[in-house]
Amino acid sequence: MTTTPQAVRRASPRTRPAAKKAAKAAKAPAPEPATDPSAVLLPQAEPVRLIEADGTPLPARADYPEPPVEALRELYRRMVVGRRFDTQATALTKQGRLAVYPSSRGQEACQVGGVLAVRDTDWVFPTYRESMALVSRGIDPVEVLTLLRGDWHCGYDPTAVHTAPQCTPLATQCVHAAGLAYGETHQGRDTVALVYIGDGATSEGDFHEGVNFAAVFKAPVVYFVQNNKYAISVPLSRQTAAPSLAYKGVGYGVPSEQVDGNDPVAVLAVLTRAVAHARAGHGPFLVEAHTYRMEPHTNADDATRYRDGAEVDTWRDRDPIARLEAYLRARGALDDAAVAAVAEEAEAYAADLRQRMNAQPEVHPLSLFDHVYAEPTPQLVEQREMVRAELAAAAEEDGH
Amino acid sequence: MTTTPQAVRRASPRTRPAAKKAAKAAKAPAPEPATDPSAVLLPQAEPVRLIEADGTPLPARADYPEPPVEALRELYRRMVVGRRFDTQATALTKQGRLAVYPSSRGQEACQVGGVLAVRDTDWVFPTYRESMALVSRGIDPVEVLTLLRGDWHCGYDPTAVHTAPQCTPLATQCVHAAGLAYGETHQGRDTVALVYIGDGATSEGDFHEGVNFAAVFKAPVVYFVQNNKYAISVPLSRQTAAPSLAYKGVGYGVPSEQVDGNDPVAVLAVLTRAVAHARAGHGPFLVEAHTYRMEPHTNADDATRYRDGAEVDTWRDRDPIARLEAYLRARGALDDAAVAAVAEEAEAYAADLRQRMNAQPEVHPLSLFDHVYAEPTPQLVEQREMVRAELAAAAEEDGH
Amino acid sequence: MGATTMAKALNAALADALADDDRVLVFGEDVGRLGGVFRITDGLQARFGDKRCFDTPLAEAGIVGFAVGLAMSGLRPVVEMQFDAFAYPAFEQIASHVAKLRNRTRGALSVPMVIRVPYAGGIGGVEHHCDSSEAYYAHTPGLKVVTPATVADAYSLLREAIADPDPVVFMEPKKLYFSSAEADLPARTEPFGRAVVRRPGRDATLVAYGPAVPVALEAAEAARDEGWDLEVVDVRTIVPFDDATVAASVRRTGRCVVISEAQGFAGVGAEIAARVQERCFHALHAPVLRVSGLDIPYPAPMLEHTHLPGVDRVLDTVARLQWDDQPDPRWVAA
Amino acid sequence: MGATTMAKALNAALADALADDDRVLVFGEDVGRLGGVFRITDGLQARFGDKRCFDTPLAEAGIVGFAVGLAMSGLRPVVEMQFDAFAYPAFEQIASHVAKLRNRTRGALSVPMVIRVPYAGGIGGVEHHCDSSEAYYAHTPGLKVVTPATVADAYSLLREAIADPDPVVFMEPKKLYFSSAEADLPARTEPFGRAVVRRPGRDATLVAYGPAVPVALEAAEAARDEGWDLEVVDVRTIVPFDDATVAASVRRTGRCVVISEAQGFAGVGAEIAARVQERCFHALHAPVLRVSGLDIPYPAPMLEHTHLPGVDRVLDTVARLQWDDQPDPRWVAA
Ligand SMILES: Cc1ncc(C[n+]2csc(CCOP(=O)(O)OP(=O)(O)O)c2C)c(N)n1
Ligand SMILES: Cc1ncc(C[n+]2csc(CCOP(=O)(O)OP(=O)(O)O)c2C)c(N)n1
Ligand SMILES: [Mg+2]
Ligand SMILES: [Mg+2]
Repeated sequence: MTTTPQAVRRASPRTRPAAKKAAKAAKAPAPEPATDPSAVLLPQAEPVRLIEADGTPLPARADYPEPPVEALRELYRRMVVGRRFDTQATALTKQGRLAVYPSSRGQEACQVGGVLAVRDTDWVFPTYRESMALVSRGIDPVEVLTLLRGDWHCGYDPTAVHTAPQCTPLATQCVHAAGLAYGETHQGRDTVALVYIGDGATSEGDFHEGVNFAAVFKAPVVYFVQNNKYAISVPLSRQTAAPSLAYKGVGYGVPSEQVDGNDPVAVLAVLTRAVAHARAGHGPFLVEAHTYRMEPHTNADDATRYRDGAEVDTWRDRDPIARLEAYLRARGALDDAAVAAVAEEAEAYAADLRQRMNAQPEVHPLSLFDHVYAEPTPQLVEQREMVRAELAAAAEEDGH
Repeated sequence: MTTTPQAVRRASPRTRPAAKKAAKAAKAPAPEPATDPSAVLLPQAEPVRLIEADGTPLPARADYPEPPVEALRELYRRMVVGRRFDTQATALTKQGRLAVYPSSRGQEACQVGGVLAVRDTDWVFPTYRESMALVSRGIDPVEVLTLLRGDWHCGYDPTAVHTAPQCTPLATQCVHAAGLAYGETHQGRDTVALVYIGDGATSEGDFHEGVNFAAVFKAPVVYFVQNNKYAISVPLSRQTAAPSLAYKGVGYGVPSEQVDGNDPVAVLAVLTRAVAHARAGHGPFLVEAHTYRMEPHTNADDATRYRDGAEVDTWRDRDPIARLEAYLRARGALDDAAVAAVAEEAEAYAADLRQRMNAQPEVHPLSLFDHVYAEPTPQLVEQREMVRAELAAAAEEDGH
Repeated sequence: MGATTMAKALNAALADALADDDRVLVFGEDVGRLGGVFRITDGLQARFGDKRCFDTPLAEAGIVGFAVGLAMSGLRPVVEMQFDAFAYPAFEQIASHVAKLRNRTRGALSVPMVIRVPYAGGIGGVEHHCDSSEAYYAHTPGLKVVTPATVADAYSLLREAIADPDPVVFMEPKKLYFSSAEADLPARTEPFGRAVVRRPGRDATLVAYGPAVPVALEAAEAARDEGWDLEVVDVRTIVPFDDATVAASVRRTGRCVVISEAQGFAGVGAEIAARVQERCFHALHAPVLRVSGLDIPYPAPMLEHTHLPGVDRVLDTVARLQWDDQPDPRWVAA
Repeated sequence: MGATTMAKALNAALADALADDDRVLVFGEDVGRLGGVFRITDGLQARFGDKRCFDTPLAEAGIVGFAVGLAMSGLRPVVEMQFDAFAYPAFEQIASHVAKLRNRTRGALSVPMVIRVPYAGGIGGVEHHCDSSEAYYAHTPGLKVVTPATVADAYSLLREAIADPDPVVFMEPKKLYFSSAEADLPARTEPFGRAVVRRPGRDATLVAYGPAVPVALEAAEAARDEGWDLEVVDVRTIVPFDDATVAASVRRTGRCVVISEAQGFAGVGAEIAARVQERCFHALHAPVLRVSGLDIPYPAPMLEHTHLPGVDRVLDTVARLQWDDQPDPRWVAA
């Protein structure tokens, strides 16, 4: 109960030996934990940023070494494909192929950065907004869009792709992740859970309970808050009076960091360290990314009711893809040919998706009874009989 | 979103001008706000303490000026009476006069300190453990014990005594207090709400939502966590991995403090400042008091199952009443005669309570239907008729 | 008199309540500048200011608990839960405080408030956006539970709910929000506790509420072709329930089908069926039958029409009302 | 064979499940060193270690959500909610995730778990400690809802619940915890989905579950004096419900009273009454009547006996089963 102020003040990167070790280990694919949990709780006062909005590199820093250039090229590739996917999905709503679509345009660095920071065997806990992250993770885009097309709820097999169903009841996934991660540890596996959550959802009680459970049980979870400034129409100022959402960590004894969410290099660097921290057994880590939702909440929303174009324009200038492209080009890690190749891949991806989404999905009314329980109850068997009879009668009528 | 580290580091008391101002204002009954909310969020690393466990005064400090001596004498008086009440209530469980009683023995400084820090027109939000606080506030002890005797739920009229019903569903009162306090402000009144809450209950989602609502709406609420180290049998280490519960404030942008909860002088000083902060319109304040529950959770609990006598003994040496008595005696503010007078008052209080609790309370079965709605529904009227008939039949049988 | 929608009627009721009574506050998620995702609070913040109509942090227990506190301070909160399933985080606040505070304090502390819940399906919403949650509230003593099925009722019942001394869970059938009807606002219709015969008939009574009322009316219309003259009763207020009107109708017709969109098991439809047979046993020529949603989690949009009780399912059920006075073969053995 | 209590039987079931299956974890508030406030987990931590039986932070949504995650990782969580009303904070997790995950994922992800809920009253508990909350769960598709009324069932049903592939809300009638009976543990009784005739009789059927079963048995005993031979059916598993056993009994006796301790409106008793009259209409000589708790918040200890359905109220109701084939005078007009 008695702690010196140092315990909650972040040591400066210059003087923290652990960070120096991390810098050395940076070339390894899964760096050693860079943090001493008892010495680091509060986030740095300014979001971590490694490249400027125009792609100019900032001075290298020991606490967040830059990810390897191959990782950044891969990040770029997936962000471009991801955005093209996102645009295509929005277009599909206009053609009536999707019931609704929440775009994550503008949040590409977060969507893809999160996925690249974890292993395939790690678990991702997405919200409805993470379609882009999920396709980036390699999940079939048609399966990702199943929920939004409306033929079933979750289109993929979560256990096969280590990805929870896209979560709509806000913040509830925070607790699931704590349980999953703890359960994996309990069974001797070194799985990490990565939770995507929005700024608004941090106001829910389940955020509090989830992060706290993870902290008390030292569960390897990274809580990744995409602060895109709005919860539908409600601005951040109505969610919190805190200096930033990252400051919530200290109340749980969880180290936290804030990052420029439109700086793909910084996002990947910060998440990589957070994941390493969790995997090393130091418990959860909280990251807040400052980003922006460029589109309305969903295609059904009218964002002009609550924010003006000037604000959106400001953020247009901070586009994460252009930023990374400029940086990689300047470093000589990307040229016109490579950019064109990625663009082409993205087009092909979108075309394939478009074509596959053109087919009307088959839905089987009687399947409604298949997965309520492992075996249907007598009550459900009765109701299935009723529906079967209705369908038979309808078919007969159609026949005449 | 961008805040300098100073914004979350507590300025040292020596260098903070606001605190100096507060020191000057200390003699006024309702001191001016002593804090600049944007400059102070984190608690001090050590709990505030103004007198030693043996009553020896510590050096005076500018940030928490000592309350006036009359206030301390009153504090002493109410603590003695409060403890006697508490002992009496425990005795009443043994005589079967109370169904159950959660003692707050050992927490007298918090129980009474909270009550003395607020005005009669302020609202107090107690839990089931605050019987002592409520009688200290002047509520009829029989009404306070109604819930635990079992003749009705809440025995007092909350609107008459500005005290919410003792709250059992943990942490739910945190949100009520935010609403009440905001509502009062909205109607132009300067009411403050004081919330009592236990260490365990801070893990509930409603704690999070309540403090956050209060912060966002700048509602004048003081959240007063009595960290008595246990939630029934569960020790603090299972509730949090944070340096202390007071560190939760920063995540809401709410200034916080920790205090030695067995130092009555410090508790009153810290709460006085917290209440002044809230009343001045600076929003909520979070105080964590480090104290100890000397008795089992309730009379029905067996604390030997989860903690050893040695631990309890340690805390016996930190008795808040003996501590304040020693301090006041040394200051010449209390002599044998005064101590004897208070003891006598306490005995009389207990005797009166004992006697009044001897009477079997009248309960009226048909009153069950009176307060479900303002007017009973037709369904309740029907059920009341049924019960009336049952009672009539039973009376008739008895008559024969 | 003019055509208007249920959404507009609700909006007008809120506006008129805000205008008439300073104590009324409207708040929740996105109810301010956006005017609510269904636009029920459209324009209220602009007209009454952001102290009277405002957005809150995203936390439903917080919203309802905050309303409890505001009510304690003498105000009249009207809160919006954005969708049915998103009121569940507030369940403890509703069941353990909102419903009980008057009772706990022997009437000393009442917490009049309205909890508006857009509910049920039929709008192609994805999972968690279409639950029929009325039974959870109806089963909780201390709450009134009201659900309009007409434009005029939407206005009138909401005004009454806001003026009521008790907490009211106000269930708004989403799929009816944009159905329009002639209505003369401010309309005042029958008070709480009164069911209404929406269509008289002699052969059987269809009892329905909320989103099921238009289905019942449509079924009654279609039943004419089969030679059945069906009466339709709109329950309107689930709690308090109008036994008198419902029982009188069933005693007249001798047959009854209860229609609710919710999953049937232990729902409001079960309560109505149980009450009707208790009270009308000797008048009944057939058991009281129920048509309800299936006992499954609300399905994905492309399958919801199979789940929802529609006209055909109602007519199939009416056909089973033992018109030949023979027991139902399905249930002879089971 | 020896006398034991329901509390001990539950404890033995947990111990045996922990011993038999490494995947089983028992956790909640105070279940570790203390052994639970009702001592149902007594000794488990000492025997199996604090990785298998442990205390959590005080947060019920957290406990249930944590269990969801553990189940996703392949474990078998068994969680304790300390009292009925203290499970409400977990309602969203239960209704929106626990109940739905199998369905949402077409069966790819199942979350087998047991949520133990000590429920109902009769023990002089203060407010919020005596709610009968079974209907909230029974109305939520995807959950199984089970409630033992005997010592042997307590053991057997809990073992089956832990082994079940689906989430089970296991409702433990507090007032029966310390009732003792001869029982040979490990006992295996009828499986889920089977109701049991606890007492045969010819004149009417009393259908009861959980805390109401001993009341029904006592009433049946007392009814002999009045010349009625009553059959008592113990429902055991509310979901899935055993229509066959219940309907067969009522068809034999021709009369039925449903007894539940919960407030009646839109509760499980309503469902049972509705089902019975649907299925047995032509065998019934009287309406299916219900005896339940009053539709009020659970009262303070000194008044709970007025609220609780007792033997007299059951007998009064049996008396109204129109033995003279005359309609109930109370409900001729209403
Ligand atoms: C418990 C709950 N309450 C309300 C909603 C309705 N809702 C869906 S998204 C949303 C806003 C979420 O904002 P944020 O967390 O910032 O995420 P973003 O949409 O910006 O990614 C709301 C209120 C919900 N899904 N769940
Ligand atoms: C929502 C809820 N969950 C569980 C309980 C049961 N319960 C009553 S008191 C208690 C412990 C509370 O501990 P703490 O908050 O530290 O307060 P203390 O009793 O120590 O004053 C528990 C678990 C409850 N009352 N409410
Ligand atoms: Mg957002
Ligand atoms: Mg405690």
